Amino acid sequence: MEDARTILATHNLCRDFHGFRAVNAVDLAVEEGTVHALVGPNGAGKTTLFNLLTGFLPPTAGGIRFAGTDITRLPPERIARLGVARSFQVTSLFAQMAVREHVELALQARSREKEGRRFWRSERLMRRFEAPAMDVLAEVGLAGLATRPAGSLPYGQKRALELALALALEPRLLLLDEPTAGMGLEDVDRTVALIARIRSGRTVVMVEHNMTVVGTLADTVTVLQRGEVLVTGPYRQVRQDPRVVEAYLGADVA
Amino acid sequence: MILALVHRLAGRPAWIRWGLLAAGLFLAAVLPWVLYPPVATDILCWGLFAVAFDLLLGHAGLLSFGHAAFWGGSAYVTGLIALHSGLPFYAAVLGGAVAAALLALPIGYLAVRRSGIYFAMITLAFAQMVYFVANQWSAVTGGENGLQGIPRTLPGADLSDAFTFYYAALPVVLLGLAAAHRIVRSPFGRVTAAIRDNPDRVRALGYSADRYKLTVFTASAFLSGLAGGLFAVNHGFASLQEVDWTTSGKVVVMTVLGGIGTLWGSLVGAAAIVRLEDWLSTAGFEQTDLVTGGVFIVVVLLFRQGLWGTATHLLRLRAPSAPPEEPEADAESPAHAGGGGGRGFTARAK
Amino acid sequence: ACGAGGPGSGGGKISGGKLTLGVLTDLSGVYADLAGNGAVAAVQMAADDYRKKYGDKAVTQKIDVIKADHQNKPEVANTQAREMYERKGADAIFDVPTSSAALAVETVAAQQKKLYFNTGAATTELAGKSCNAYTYEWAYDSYMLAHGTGTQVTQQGGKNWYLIYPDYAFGQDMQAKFTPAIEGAGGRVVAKDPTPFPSDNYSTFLLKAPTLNPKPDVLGALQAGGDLANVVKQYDQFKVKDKGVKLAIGLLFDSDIKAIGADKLAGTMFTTAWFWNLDDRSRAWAQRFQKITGKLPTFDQAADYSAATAYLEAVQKAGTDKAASVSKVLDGMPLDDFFARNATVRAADHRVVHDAYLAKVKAPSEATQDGDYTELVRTIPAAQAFDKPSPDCHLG
Amino acid sequence: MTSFLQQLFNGLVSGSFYALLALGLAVIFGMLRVVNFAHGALYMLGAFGAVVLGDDAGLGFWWALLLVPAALAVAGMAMERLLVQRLTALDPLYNFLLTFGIALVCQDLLRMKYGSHSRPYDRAPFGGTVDLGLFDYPRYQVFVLAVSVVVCVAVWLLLTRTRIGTVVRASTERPELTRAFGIDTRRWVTPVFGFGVALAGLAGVLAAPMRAVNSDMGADLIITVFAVVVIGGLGSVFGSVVAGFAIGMIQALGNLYVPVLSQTSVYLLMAVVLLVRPAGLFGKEEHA
Amino acid sequence: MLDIEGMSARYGEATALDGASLTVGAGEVVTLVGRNGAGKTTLLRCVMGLHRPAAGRVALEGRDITAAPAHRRARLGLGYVPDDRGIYAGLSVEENLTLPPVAAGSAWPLARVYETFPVLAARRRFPGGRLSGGEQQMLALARVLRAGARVLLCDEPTEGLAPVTVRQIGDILRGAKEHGVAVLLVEQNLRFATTVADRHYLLAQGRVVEALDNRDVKQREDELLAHLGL
Ligand SMILES: Nc1ncnc2c1ncn2[C@@H]1O[C@H](COP(=O)(O)OP(=O)(O)OP(=O)(O)O)[C@@H](O)[C@H]1O
Ligand SMILES: Nc1ncnc2c1ncn2[C@@H]1O[C@H](COP(=O)(O)OP(=O)(O)OP(=O)(O)O)[C@@H](O)[C@H]1O
Ligand SMILES: CC(C)C[C@H](N)C(=O)O
Ligand SMILES: [Mg+2]
Ligand SMILES: [Mg+2]
Repeated sequence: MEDARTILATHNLCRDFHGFRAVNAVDLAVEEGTVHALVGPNGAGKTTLFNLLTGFLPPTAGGIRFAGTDITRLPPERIARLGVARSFQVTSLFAQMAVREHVELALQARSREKEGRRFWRSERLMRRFEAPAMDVLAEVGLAGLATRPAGSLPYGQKRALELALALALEPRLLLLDEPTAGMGLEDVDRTVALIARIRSGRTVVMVEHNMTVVGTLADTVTVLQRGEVLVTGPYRQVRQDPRVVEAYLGADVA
Repeated sequence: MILALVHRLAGRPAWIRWGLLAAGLFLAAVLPWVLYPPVATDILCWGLFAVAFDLLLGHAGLLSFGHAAFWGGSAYVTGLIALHSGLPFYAAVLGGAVAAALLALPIGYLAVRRSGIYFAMITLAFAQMVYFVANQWSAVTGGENGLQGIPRTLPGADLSDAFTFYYAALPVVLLGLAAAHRIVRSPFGRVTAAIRDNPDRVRALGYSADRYKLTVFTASAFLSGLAGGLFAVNHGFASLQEVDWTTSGKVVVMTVLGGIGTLWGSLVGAAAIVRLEDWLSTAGFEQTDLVTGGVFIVVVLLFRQGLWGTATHLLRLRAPSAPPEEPEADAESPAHAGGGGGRGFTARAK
Repeated sequence: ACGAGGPGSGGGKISGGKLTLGVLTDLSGVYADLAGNGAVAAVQMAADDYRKKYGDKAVTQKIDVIKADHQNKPEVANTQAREMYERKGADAIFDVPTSSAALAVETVAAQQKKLYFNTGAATTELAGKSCNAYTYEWAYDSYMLAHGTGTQVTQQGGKNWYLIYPDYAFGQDMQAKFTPAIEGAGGRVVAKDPTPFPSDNYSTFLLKAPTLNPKPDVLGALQAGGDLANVVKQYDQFKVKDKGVKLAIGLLFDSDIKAIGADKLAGTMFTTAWFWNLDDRSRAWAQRFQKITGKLPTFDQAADYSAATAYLEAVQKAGTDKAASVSKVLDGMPLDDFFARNATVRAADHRVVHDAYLAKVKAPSEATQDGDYTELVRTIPAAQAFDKPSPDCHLG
Repeated sequence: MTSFLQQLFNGLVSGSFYALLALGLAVIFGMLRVVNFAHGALYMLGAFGAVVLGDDAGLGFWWALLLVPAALAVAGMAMERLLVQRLTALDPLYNFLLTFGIALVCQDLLRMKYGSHSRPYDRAPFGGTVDLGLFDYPRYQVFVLAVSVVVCVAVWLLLTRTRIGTVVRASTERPELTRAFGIDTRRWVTPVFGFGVALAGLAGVLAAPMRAVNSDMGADLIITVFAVVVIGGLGSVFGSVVAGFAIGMIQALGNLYVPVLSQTSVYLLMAVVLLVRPAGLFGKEEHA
Repeated sequence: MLDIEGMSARYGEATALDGASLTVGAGEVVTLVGRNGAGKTTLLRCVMGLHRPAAGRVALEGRDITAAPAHRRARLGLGYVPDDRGIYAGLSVEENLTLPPVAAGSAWPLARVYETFPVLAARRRFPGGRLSGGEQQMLALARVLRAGARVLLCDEPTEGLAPVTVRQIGDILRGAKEHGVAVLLVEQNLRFATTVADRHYLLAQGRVVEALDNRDVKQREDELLAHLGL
């Protein structure tokens, strides 16, 4: 399964919670440069799988390779520095921090994380990130809100900022957990367009319940059910698979 | 360093900032003229301690209930160096602060993995251990009796007068405050503030949150150590009180009174408490706990922004046309925690 | 009178034209009853009596008595002593009922070159290793307690001892004095245990006491204050007395007896520097004291009166309040007031040696009035009551 | 062997107090997310209540056992209504600080009125010893142990077998939402706080006949009890009680065999427990 | 059943609701649609008594409840599914379910809840905070069903749910309707809304700008979508 174009691969990945197996023997191969959607019923283990991939949870068994490196038990920050960025299903921002500062923080992390540890330097050092941060914000449509505290943003814009943070890291692999959930239609469309734009040159793995979004963006779809991979394949093929229809889509969604 | 006053009041016209800076320095310069000099020096020590503490609580969101270990640990080490080496007191104090930082490494390593009430409890536990060691190892620490007669050595200067000593101690404190300010207003400070609000998010960006927390913990311990060492030299004395948990409690009171997360507010809180205690004891009022406790209750219930927070709040109201030249200032969390409404600290109890 | 209050600064020979007596004591803590405001009252009485006695001939009529609380903490004592001497112009400090605090004050006294009269603290270190020319030890010390109670109880047949002492400076010092005293009298310390300080649970040691081999005759409890109350309460509950182990107490003040209840302590032997019902002279002073404070005096408070009186007399004689001159008068001075009998201010170490008393707690039925707790067993003559001057002491 | 067992028994008796106090703390923390720093002071008030009832009103131990916890429950409810409740919506550390202040004030007020010397209490309901087979033990101490065990079990049953626990935890986690489910949160939370306080009072009354009653008796104890609660698992009622008894026994044995560690042992244990099981022995690790 | 008249609400100085009026009849499902920030959530919170409106009144079965505290409203038969799901992280799934006291005859027995949501049955002893996002959403809905309600206020109950589950929820809401329950549903998913609802209110800037029935919606779908997107 794993070949030269595979950037992310898991092997027999398992995770238990007090005897309950949330992720069960998952073998996943994500090809470089593709958008790979992860779908499945609620509680199938999608978020848990994300947490395993990004180091927020240690697996009970199995291994993960990213771009040829074994990242199985690395802490989240190490994985992030290897070029894996994620957004969170539950919006996860710094309520009192200005929008632009969020992005600056991410830019600094990417460029020279060590610099962040220099507590004897002036924060004026961070001015360098101002312009690039504004560029990223412009890309997600938040340029006008650069100085607003993130906590005061409406929901849709918070989700956009989540995305901006991940983008600012210029990751090779972008993991998006339900990027359009709770968004109004306009925001959904904008987000889809955005992802379509940024996908070039990188790999995206996303969890998404909105089938329209999946259909528009995904090259490959993996369906999870009760922690196991039910089927993997191109969107068109997967959505017609009777098992998928039964377990996930529901009978007459055609 | 008191330049920070300036940033704290960002949005004010420049002359107000410089005015405040000048006022602060002026106050520091004349303090021993208006106050009993040993009390003035106490204000310096406790002020630095409270600022160091706020660095951790207000800016990294970690409530330590064991900071007495660093203040007191340094007091002992400073005392021992001064008593046995004959080095200038600056060296002794530096030695004490380094010792406090070294002590903070293992404690911090274990404590920063947790947050909220657990962090408070772990630090309290380790501080209690330091207390019992200081108590039982009386051959070195003097046990119950403490270390007595710590000298104020400085070649070429006679520091026996409390007035002179104040000016000898002042530069150390100013340097410490400058360091605290720089830490908060550094790229590092940005990261710790972010960690306070949402550690997982910061890790996902590629920062190792625990290492940042450990660094700020150690830095806070170092500055607390500077303060504790100076305090020991000021009193010629290091005692178990310095490592007692009530000392940890006292620095919390000061910071809360000054305004959590305001940094310079802690300085004001410390000055207020030291002054109040001095006033009560000279007035022969015996119920100091009653007053401290009362202050605590009132502040927590009614003035959670603390003195500094309330003051800046009022100032802000009175000068409505703040020039928008520094737009990010308003949103910036660490700097404005105190000024910006009744927000609490974000140390969360998990 | 702030800052340097050296001689001459006030015109006459008395600095500032007045004398200031500082009482540094425990005003709010566990020793507040045995010292505290009673100590302040005692010093005030001494000042009033002095003024009355000398009238116009007094070096000064202006005598201020000031007080401060050291909360039994050495660092507070250190600050307050400095404050008293420096900021409030105190010429001498009295009382200080905690060893660690007293040692702190002693250091400050030497730095400030002002006098300090200790009455409340037990440690022999004050007139031993840490002694200095400015500090006088007026009332008692752990040697006196050990050689009174330890020796006497052993000689009366309590050969085997089990000592429990609180694990801090005072307790360790007491233990270190009791052990040789008991052994010197032909007894034996079967076991000794440090107990956590402070503690409210002594069951471990009380249960252990009768099971030791050989079985001890005496349980020597060297705790003080609230800890002592705990020990006695639990001694009573565990019926240790019924198992043949008597109780002896290292240091017992009237205020302790009141807190514990005289019935629980009846018959217990202890050593004291003085008690108010000793004789007519003592009773007369005690009644005056009671009229002022509403309470009967403890030996600490009596010693404060005695020390303050001696100090004022010495100032009168020296004609100045300069510490060195006053000290010269005091050194070697014989004393005989209602508190200090057959007494001398020993020049070698500034220890005041005087008669001490071996006493017993009266059963409540034998008491003649409220607060009458103590029955004299034997007077310990001054020469035996205290140790020889310590070789470690060099008055600088 | 006998002496070892005796020690264990001693530990159980002193553990009775840890358990009762930890239970009250755990009820209050588990239900209201408040770490009640004033718990020690309330324990002290309980003991003083017994003394004062005896001296001033001539009422005996049994009356005290009934009246004092009841009075403290009322005081606790007032405290919750007037003070604690105002801060529940904020970071729990604020209530920690508030109760710290309350503790200082309580202690000093008492000291003002009664001084800090210990007060005698001689109205113990029974003296003498009972034969426990291997050794004799004071009857009163055995009584204390029995009361403590019964109360702990009863409270545990009350909280696990009834809805009270669920409702109160819900009320503190999301007070507003809980009201939207038809539950008048204040009617539940306030009595529970009062109940936790009453437990401290009960422990205080039980302590009066066997311990020195003075204004500092609670302050000395509370830090240890904090450690007990952390070891057992903050908010875990079961864990607090078990840890209370266990710490009592460990300390008793420590006193005998390694006196140097007798005071540090609790904290050492606490540090180790927190490293191995961060949420305490019986605590559930909560969601971040 | 539920009458809302002239409801206005503010957050500080910002106006979130500006005189919105609407009614929901017994056995009727009514949706409230509108862009992010239109004031939908605020409206539900005002009805539930969680936010104090600046003006306006609410009546339940003709009875004015504008001044009643939230818990009284719940007892009178209002059931609420909050937009953030409102799961108690510290309570187990079953405790979450059984917390609200039964308020109306339409209450589901616990067995039926578990039958309908087998996922919840499997996790009944788990702390609520550990559930996946979608599971929490199910729990929030299951909870009001268990307590029973005469008027259901649901704030985006299908957010983050798998298509199968969304369909299931449609069934449930239709079932409730048959039992005479009035449902006020906030929904972003217009297509789903038309499958369950009888009528729709379009909310914009705190005001009801249009009231439509199902046929209108289907006919004007594109236009409406454009409006919502605008
Ligand atoms: N920390 C945890 N402890 C216990 N169980 C957990 C934990 N995290 C997740 N689970 C369980 O593991 C299962 C998978 O959860 P996960 O969050 O991965 O689902 P998901 O596929 O992302 O679902 P959704 O689409 O609803 O977000 C769920 O049943 C959940 O209850
Ligand atoms: N707690 C709050 N403080 C300040 N403003 C708020 C608050 N909650 C909501 N608002 C503001 O009130 C307006 C209405 O918000 P509301 O949450 O009711 O909208 P909504 O229609 O539910 O949006 P969404 O579709 O995003 O859930 C918005 O402009 C929002 O920014
Ligand atoms: C009982 C006290 C007056 C003695 C005191 N504890 C001391 O250390 O000397
Ligand atoms: Mg998920
Ligand atoms: Mg909403």
